[in-house]
Amino acid sequence: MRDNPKAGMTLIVKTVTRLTVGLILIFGIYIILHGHLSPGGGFAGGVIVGLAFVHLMLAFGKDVAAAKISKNLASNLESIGALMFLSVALLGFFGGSFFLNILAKGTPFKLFSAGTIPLSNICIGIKVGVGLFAIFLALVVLEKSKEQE
Amino acid sequence: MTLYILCLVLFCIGLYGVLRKRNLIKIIVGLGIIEYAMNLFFVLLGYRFHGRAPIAAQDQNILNMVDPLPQALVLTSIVIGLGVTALVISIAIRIYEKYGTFDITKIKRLRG
Amino acid sequence: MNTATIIPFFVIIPLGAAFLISLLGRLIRRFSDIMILFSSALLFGLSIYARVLLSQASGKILVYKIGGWVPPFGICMVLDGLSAFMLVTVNVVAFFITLYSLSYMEKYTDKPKFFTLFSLMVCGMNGIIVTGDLFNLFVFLEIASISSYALVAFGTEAEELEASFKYAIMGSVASSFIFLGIAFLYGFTSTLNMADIARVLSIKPNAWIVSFVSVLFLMGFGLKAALVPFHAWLPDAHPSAPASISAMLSGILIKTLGVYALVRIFFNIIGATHNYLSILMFLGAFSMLVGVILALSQWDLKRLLAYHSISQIGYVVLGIGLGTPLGIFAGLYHLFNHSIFKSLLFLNSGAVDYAAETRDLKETGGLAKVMPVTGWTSLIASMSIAGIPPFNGFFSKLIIIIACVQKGCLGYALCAVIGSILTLASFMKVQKFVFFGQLKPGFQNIKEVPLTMKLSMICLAAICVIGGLMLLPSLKFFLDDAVSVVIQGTHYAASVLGVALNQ
Amino acid sequence: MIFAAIVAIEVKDLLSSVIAVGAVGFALCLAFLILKAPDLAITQLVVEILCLIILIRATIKKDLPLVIEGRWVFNTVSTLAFICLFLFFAWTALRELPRFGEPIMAVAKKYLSEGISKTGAVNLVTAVILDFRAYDTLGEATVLFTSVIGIMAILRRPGRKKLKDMDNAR
Repeated sequence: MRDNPKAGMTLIVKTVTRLTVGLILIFGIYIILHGHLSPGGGFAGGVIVGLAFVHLMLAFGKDVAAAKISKNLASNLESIGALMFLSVALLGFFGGSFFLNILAKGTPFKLFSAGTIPLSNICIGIKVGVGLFAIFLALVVLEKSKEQE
Repeated sequence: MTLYILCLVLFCIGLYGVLRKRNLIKIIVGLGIIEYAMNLFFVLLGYRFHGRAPIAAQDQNILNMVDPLPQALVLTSIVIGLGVTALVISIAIRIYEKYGTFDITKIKRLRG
Repeated sequence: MNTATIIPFFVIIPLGAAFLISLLGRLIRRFSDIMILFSSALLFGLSIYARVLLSQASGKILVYKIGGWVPPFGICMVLDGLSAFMLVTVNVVAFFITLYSLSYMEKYTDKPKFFTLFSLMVCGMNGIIVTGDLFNLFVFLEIASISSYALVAFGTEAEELEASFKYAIMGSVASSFIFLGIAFLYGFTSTLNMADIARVLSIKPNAWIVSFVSVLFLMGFGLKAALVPFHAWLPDAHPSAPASISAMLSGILIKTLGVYALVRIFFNIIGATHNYLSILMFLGAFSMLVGVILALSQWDLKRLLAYHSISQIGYVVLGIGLGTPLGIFAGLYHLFNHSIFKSLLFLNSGAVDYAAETRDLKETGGLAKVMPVTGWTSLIASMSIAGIPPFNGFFSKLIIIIACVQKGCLGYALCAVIGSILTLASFMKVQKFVFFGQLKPGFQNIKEVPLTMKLSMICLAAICVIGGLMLLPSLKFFLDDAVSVVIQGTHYAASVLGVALNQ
Repeated sequence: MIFAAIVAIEVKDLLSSVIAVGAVGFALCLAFLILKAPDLAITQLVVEILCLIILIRATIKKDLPLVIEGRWVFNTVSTLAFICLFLFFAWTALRELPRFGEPIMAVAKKYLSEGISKTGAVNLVTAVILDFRAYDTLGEATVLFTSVIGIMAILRRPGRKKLKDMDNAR
């Protein structure tokens, strides 16, 4: 994270952000992975991951965050997440039916259980997180280009 | 019963905001309130007295959980609401850029 | 694996196409064009194949259980006569509009995004048609409507944004009414499967709550279908959109989201009683007259067409509201015909806009000389919408009027006749000011539109001409199956659940 | 909550209105917790934060006075009359719903009893949305995808090609 004193908010905010963004990301990923065991799931976790990036952008200005994930990469990742979810659904055809949960169910309460559910959660998490970030980036880029006009 | 009615009152406040306010952001706020009211109503329908959250624990039997189905549906509906709100806000921002105002009495290039 | 496996592909194909286009559309040139053409052609073929499969199936109904869950617990997809009919209508029109947009959308930037949204819209409509679950219907309804909000604003000009905002707000309020209705029904019956709801409702004593819910649904879907008290968004949204989207909106979206959903819910779930039918008939006749009278005074070509959409939807709803087999037959037949000729008319207006850069009736004139294909196809479409004999619009309107007379509703029959005459008058005006008469200076050297646009207009015009043939006995089964589904009403529940459990 | 909602609608300043709607959202989040829906509470919380950030960015520095136009009284009265009518009919319909706290749960009983053994997921809400009703979730993901693509389409510039570019393209 290069520091550009002109963009973004004050030093205090930046320092705190630097400390917390990693934590927020890890929390989001935890929620995604444990979606079938505890409250949460792909959507909530995905939104949290997206919020981590939004947080970064608010504190450091658009350029730092955009350097991490550009707009094109964001929308591509989103399409990939959606396609992955669709292919998890299509996977069911091997078992004979659309959306059939074909993987082994495993024992309950373990992380690797519940067949395709964690997979779907991961796909949704990627899709939602990146998608929300893309929305925010589009809004900010619009305001920036307006100021330049 | 009273809770249901209060929830519908919230719905009506949102409706009033959408129908009567003359400001784009206020209309969006009203839309948001309508969505909250609907979600709350659906969850209220699934509540059971002395119910437990629908997550099994290792040491307890499944007894008297609240209805998980409305919760799943409301999860879907929250996300749909987010999508709609974001889209409408982006349209509103573009409108602001073109007209320089959020006031719909000043935005009437189209005839009804 | 059985024949019902075909059903989910109506959703998977457009969805996959949308994701792929948005992923690869920017990287590979022409990819989006090829992909969208491929997927819509595939859907077109598949919908006709599904219709053939259906006529071989026992009981004329196919049920597909998603994830292998038995209906009230999982979601099931249902293909019966009515949904097969709607699928064919939607996919035929969507295919020709795709063909048309390949050239037309050169005017706008960012074609891949347009085709992504277009594909999602088709996916939403197909999803609505094949689903057998009430909440799932709501979700796909939202997909179709959100993509249409975005598509209306696709040009990002001031008027387009304003129309889109209006449309989005009214559409969201409509969706919230529908959602509230679903919530009430869930609280009352504690199930979401349409067939199961119908079963529970037929057991429980008929109650106030059902009337309340049907009023909610009537408001919600009426807003989506632009019946008259709720029509305010349509004349703004339809002209503002790109022409191919106006054709989609007017041709099939309002029918799928509004009329199909209304018919499915009122006839097959709640069970139509006399009161609902008379409300539907009244709304239909009212929108028919108001729409056409407002249309008479318009000078913007697309706005005029938009008001005619309201009026023609009125015919469809009137026909269905009659509740007799002949009336429903005529209503559905008119729905099909209207999809064809109204999308053709919007495509014509788009062609005029594309070549002459104006849509104002006062500025154009004599365009038939320089744009013969557009001129002649629009003549066919106008005669068809106005109900002039050998074209398809004539037959369906005639049957609606006959059905009215049969049921003894002479007043409504009179309304239909008056509406038809006024339609004729307003389309005479269109033909006179746009395509015939003096060729205005400045339009001397405009060219005819590109090949794909011509091709799709000619094909749609051909369907208009031969559409009357659908009354022949050999092709009539196509409509008859749809009518019988509506007539049987709540018998739907028994057949769906029966097929699902036996599989 | 209702109080905050009324404030949100009626207050003159746009920014305070947005913040008031945030208060409604957080109250809703608490209500979900009380109603034993932790999944929803988490999702509502994060979605609320995101909405607020977007809304505040949209409204900041863009305040303007409200105008009151003619026929204000008539419009308000007709709207209120409609709402009263709506509430009355809703009340009559609500009497026929099962009493609060005692839902019928015809379908849901099966989810509760067989959910864990059939799907292996302990969180039953997840089991419902990703297994029993996974098709809905596909639709929901698609809704979000649609709105993202739609927003990017709306916010792109320029919307139409200039005439010059078109002639070059031909």
